[in-house]
Amino acid sequence: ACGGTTGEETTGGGGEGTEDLPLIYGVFATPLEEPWDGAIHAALQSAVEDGTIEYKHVDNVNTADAMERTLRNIASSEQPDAIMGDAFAAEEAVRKVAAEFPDIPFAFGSGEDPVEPNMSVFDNWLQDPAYLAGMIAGGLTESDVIGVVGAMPIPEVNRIVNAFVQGIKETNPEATVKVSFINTFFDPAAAKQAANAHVAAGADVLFAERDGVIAAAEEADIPVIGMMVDQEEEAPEHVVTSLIWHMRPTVDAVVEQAENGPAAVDLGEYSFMNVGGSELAPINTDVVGGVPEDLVQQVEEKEAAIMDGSFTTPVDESAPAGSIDVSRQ
Amino acid sequence: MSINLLAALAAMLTVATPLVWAGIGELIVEKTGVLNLGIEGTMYAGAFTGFLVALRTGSPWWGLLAAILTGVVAGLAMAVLSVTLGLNQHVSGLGLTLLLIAGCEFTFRMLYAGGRPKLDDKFDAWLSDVPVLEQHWLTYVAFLVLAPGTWWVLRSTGLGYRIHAVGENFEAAEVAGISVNATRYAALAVGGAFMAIGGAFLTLAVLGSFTLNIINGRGWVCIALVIFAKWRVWPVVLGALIFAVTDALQLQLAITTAFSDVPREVMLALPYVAVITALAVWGRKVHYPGSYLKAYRRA
Amino acid sequence: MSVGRGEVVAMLGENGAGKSTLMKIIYGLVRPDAGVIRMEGRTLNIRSPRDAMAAGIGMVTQEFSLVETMTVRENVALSGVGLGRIDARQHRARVEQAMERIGVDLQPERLVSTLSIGERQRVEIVKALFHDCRVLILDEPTAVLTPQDVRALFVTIERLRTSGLGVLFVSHKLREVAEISHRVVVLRRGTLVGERVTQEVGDAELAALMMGSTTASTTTTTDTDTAAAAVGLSVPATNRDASSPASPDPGARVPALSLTDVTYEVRGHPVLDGVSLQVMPGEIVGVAGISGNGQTELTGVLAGTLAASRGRVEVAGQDITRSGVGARLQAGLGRLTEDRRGSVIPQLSVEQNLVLEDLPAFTRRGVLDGAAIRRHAEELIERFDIRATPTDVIANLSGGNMQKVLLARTLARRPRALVAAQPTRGLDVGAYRYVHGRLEDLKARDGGVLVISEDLDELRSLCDRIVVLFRGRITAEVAPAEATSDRLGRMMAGEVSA
Amino acid sequence: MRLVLRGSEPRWVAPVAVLVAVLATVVLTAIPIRIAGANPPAAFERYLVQPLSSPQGIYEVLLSATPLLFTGIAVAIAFRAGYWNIGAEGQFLMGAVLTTWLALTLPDLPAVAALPFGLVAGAVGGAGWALLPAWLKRHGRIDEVVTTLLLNPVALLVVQGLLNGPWRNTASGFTDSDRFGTGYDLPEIVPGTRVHWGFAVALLIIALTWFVLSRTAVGLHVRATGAAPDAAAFSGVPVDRLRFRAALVSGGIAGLGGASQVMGVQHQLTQGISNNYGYTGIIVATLGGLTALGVVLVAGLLGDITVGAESVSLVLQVPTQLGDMFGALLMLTVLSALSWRRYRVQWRPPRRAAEDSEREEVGHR
Ligand SMILES: Nc1ncnc2c1ncn2[C@@H]1O[C@H](COP(=O)(O)OP(=O)(O)OP(=O)(O)O)[C@@H](O)[C@H]1O
Ligand SMILES: Nc1ncnc2c1ncn2[C@@H]1O[C@H](COP(=O)(O)OP(=O)(O)OP(=O)(O)O)[C@@H](O)[C@H]1O
Ligand SMILES: [Mg+2]
Ligand SMILES: [Mg+2]
Repeated sequence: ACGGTTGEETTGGGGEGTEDLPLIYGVFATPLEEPWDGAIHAALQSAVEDGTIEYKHVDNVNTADAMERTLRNIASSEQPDAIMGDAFAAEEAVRKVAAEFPDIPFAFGSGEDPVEPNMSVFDNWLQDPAYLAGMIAGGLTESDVIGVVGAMPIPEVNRIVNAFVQGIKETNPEATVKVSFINTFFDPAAAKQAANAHVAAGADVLFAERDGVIAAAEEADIPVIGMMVDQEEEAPEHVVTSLIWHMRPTVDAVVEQAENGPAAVDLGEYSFMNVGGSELAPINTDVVGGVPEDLVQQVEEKEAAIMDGSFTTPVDESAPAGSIDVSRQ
Repeated sequence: MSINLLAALAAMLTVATPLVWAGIGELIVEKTGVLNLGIEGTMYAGAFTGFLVALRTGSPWWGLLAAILTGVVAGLAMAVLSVTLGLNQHVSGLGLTLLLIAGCEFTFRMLYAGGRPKLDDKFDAWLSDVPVLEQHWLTYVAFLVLAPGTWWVLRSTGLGYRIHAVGENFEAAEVAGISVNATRYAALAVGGAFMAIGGAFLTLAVLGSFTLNIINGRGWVCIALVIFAKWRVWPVVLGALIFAVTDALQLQLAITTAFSDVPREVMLALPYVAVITALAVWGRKVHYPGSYLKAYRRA
Repeated sequence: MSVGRGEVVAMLGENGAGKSTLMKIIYGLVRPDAGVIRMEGRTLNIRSPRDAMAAGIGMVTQEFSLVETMTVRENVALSGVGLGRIDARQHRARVEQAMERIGVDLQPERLVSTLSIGERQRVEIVKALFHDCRVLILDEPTAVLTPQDVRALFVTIERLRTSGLGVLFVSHKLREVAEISHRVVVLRRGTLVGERVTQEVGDAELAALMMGSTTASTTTTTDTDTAAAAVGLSVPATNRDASSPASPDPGARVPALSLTDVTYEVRGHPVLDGVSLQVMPGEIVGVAGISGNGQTELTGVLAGTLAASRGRVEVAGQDITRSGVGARLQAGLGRLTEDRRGSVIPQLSVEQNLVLEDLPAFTRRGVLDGAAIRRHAEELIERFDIRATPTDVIANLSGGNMQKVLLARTLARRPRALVAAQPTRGLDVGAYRYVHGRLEDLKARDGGVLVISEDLDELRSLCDRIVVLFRGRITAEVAPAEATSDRLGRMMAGEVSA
Repeated sequence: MRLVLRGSEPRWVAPVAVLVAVLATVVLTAIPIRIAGANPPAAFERYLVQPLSSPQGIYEVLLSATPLLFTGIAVAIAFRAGYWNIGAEGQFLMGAVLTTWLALTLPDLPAVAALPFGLVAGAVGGAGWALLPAWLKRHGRIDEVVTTLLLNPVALLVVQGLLNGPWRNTASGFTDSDRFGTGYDLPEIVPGTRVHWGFAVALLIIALTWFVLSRTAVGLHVRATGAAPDAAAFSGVPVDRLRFRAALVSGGIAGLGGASQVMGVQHQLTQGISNNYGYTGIIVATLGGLTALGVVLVAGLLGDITVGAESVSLVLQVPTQLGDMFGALLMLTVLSALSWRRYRVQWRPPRRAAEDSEREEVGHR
């Protein structure tokens, strides 16, 4: 263990008198401004506001060796009751430290399996709202071309894009979906250029899997679908809806582990729509061109089917092509 | 192949604009013999302060002004390090870039704690495009004012002669009564302002918001463009256009059915490969400014 | 010291006496620790060349201060133009006007990098005089000039003087000083040690003032002789025999250096045009010529920095036309080029520079033999009277000492043929004689020496034969005894029949 | 008041300058640290001292410094030869790529073969990536700054392309490679720590570099080439060939760094494998004066600050960017302070000399 770390310094603000609350430590590989980790951070903070946990965090831990060092440091000297974060690109480091501290629950965003006794995994399973958003996009397009700008073809993005395509197919089997990836989680300017290219290629509805696309939609004056949080405010006349990830159910599950002892479970289902882990933001009918009443109704019906379990969105994690003819899907 | 040429052209101009602003800023600085690797940080800081002030004051004009001031300050900081103190220009520039990026990200975190603030819609008039090529006015300024203006100043004014003399042979400049260090200070300040405008273009004109990593290596591309251009104005613009054309083309190709099976990375590498190829074809032996990377000290 | 209106004051002093430093102080390039400068009774506060220019002081520095990538006109424009627009046409007219006034004939739009040294200096003068200027400082203006250029310069100076200009003229050459100046001031180790009216003072007295004692010049000679003897003694007899096979029959002797039809072209234009020349062992051949007639290229082709387009170069019978530097050295070629600073690695030490061309001899199993290198350096420093320690960084050495290091490096390899371009340029009297002594030693040991120089005195006193290089061709050959300054000058200007 | 060149530099100047620089950095960063709600003295203690106060901490510092040792010495070698290799980043990545290729092709190789082959593959990858700019420079006189710089993003795209395509993780589908066979794990030097043999390899290379540069004929040629290429060519040094080789050696060492990182730390290829080590290597090399010892010291300092900054942000809950600010400021102030040491301040204004004082005191006293 890393000696000398004592943790005697406190941040000085208000944290006293919360001894009985579990301390959850958030460890993020990217800066908090990145939406994925931002969603986890937001959920943890909402738990703090609800008075259920005490929370500390560190972000931008961007190499595997730093991740391992940081986790070991936290586990050995900060007495956390649970550690949450994302393990992408540092899976081995996280699993190694988790094994060294079997009494502390580790819950990490990960594409791999949980490990006994204390390593749980979660992920953003947004295929449900993605499917519904696809239905809207399919219903709104007049040119029958829809543009998607994603980060990179990794499973969590692929399954969202593929579900989106399936949703389109339900309302518009004629459509073509153009998919481009900006190859980084983070380059709004590039995302905007990619979106502009879609518009130039005839797309009249966009899906902003990444930041930057909404600005392009605003300029082209076409509807766009947001991501992670409700982005309606960003362009009230253009954002028709957003895929929202609610991490709170996952956080609550981790808090339970913090209180009752660690477990090794896949927390992925806590992101499903029917447990409140994800959601389609209220449909903004004030959007340019409006949203037909029957389309809204169709989506609401599907939403209900998902909620009651009568419809399960297919999960497909294969990389989507750059230009998809929906009818052949 | 259904590539929309006009759209590609428009996209290209937008992509090229920050490169032209910052590239010409770097050109002016390098003409005096100073390599400003602080460009990436200066663009970043311009993007950030421009956005921040525009957000706080509600006026993009104040934002642009703030970006310009930031660029001037960053340029002067580089001047103190590399001109007055005569430090190694590589280290000064890289250090400045690190410092500026970290400082902006820190401030952003302290002010917005992970939030994603966005500029108001009331900037519509400012943000909207000028007809003809549907570009932002800063794009027109870059191509129609900045580039020809810089070219003219360097070619046919006393200031241009001075800059050239300082960059080529600072002892000769000193003998001719030109203050080497004052010239370098001025070039760094003005060049910094242009770099910062290039950065602010991304937040104020392209996105209307600020996100981390917004410059994403565009500053380094500018460094390459200036050498590629052999320290001449029009080739910088040309290089920026080559870069932008391939970048815009890449986006168009990626969603074109015929090309959608080509790995995207191949497409993304196009702009870099294009500039290297252009250099290999046209860019024989480069004559560096005579006082490149050298600090001047009077006896 | 002072300079009157319409007066030419010469300044003399050994290398490093402080002449340039004093001139730079007047021009604001160096800040004085103490002292005042007055002009017309007014105290000047000169902190930069700009102040000096404003006060009416112009200067041509010892090392030229031109921007090579700019044209003549642009260089002239540098001093004193504002920041604003420059109308090229109008400005060109003004520059042409100024040139006419000063008596200089140059094309304003030529790039400085294409000009010869003499031409560059004229640009410098135009630049200094472009704006009203009442005092002109010329720091060793003649060091690099041909007699014709010197003539032209003196005419210009005279013309300027009569128009009321005060001229400060720094030189090492007593003859020039006697010719052009009204008064002479002598500087020694930063102190003004004497001031004389030119017509009332003899060369001997001036030399004595410069050196610091009346016997200075003889002492120098003696030193030189001693050192020369040292070199001669230290050459092992066997080695010498092996390296220069001195055959008794002159007809059968192989030339130390032989050039046959050597041509060097730049973009189809011959800069060297069929040069054929032989230097026999034990002979010193001089190449005279106005700079810009192929001297630099000749040196380059021989030294191995330029590749001849045609022709053949042999050292002691061995063809080296296409050889790299290493093979040339191996063949027994020694090289001293006019660009001293371009022949050493400034950041490396004296000892490292001394062995750089002969590393295998100082390497054992790939590792440098530090002790041997040190011994070698100490020996050469001793032998060649170099004022430095082996570990001194060579950039900090004076010009004269640097030349001695180069001489030592070259001669230590016992070359059969030596190419020496401008071997004494910018050196003071002592060093000048010393270098000549070493070249004569080499000759005495049956080495062949080719001296390329613009200093006619040097050629006359040193050489066995003098050839003239004009427009890349060898146009004439004379014996030194017949080579009067006037005759040589006319030959250098292309009058073959002279 | 004015600055005057010192004749000689007293021994105490350099340490005092560094001390002043550290104090200046502390003062300058105290404000943001306060703003972030932390106690500045505690933060500074953690940035610099705390990582070095325990053996475990020191090992972590060494681990953090390891990739910088590789890229730092790689850049230093190239710069020494006057070849401006800005491409250590790409060469590092391609080293990691080739090692990964080997590890994925022959996953079951035993350690005796896997370790040397893996390292060699890394060196080959880095040198291979350095080949094109070096070749263009040698045969086409094409500026290497542009080509090496622009090949960095291309190398990253190669990594991304491989990870998105053929090398995608078969277990998770995420864009990182499969874990290497255990034969490729560089063992720890001291059991129980994470310092692996890559560190030793780096030190060995640095020692070798020092030896070659300062003690061999080739080294003298390289230094001559870098210092004054034309003069070196005049003296018969094969400048172009030396530069070409220095470029390849530089790339090879950077690639070895990639191999060391992927075999010693990550055990799989990831997109973030380089973490700007190549660019930081330029700082390490130049700040270290392009000397072997300098590279070791600066890489160590940066490793120290890296580890310290992590501990600061997790214990004091301040943004990680504070660590970057601290590091960058420290670097600039130290360099500034050291640049002053050749000067001293002279308070006396230039004296107006009396006409008769012929023997003025001039210069330094
Ligand atoms: N950049 C420098 N740094 C330190 N010392 C220097 C530097 N340049 C010159 N010197 C010092 O100046 C001295 C002489 O320089 P200078 O070139 O004026 O020589 P000089 O007196 O003309 O000698 P010579 O007659 O040999 O040409 C050197 O011995 C050296 O100590
Ligand atoms: N930068 C410097 N650093 C140290 N010493 C210097 C420097 N510049 C000049 N000097 C010293 O000042 C002395 C005077 O130099 P200066 O150039 O004035 O000589 P000079 O009389 O013009 O000689 P020369 O005839 O060679 O031109 C030199 O001996 C040298 O030692
Ligand atoms: Mg001298
Ligand atoms: Mg002088």
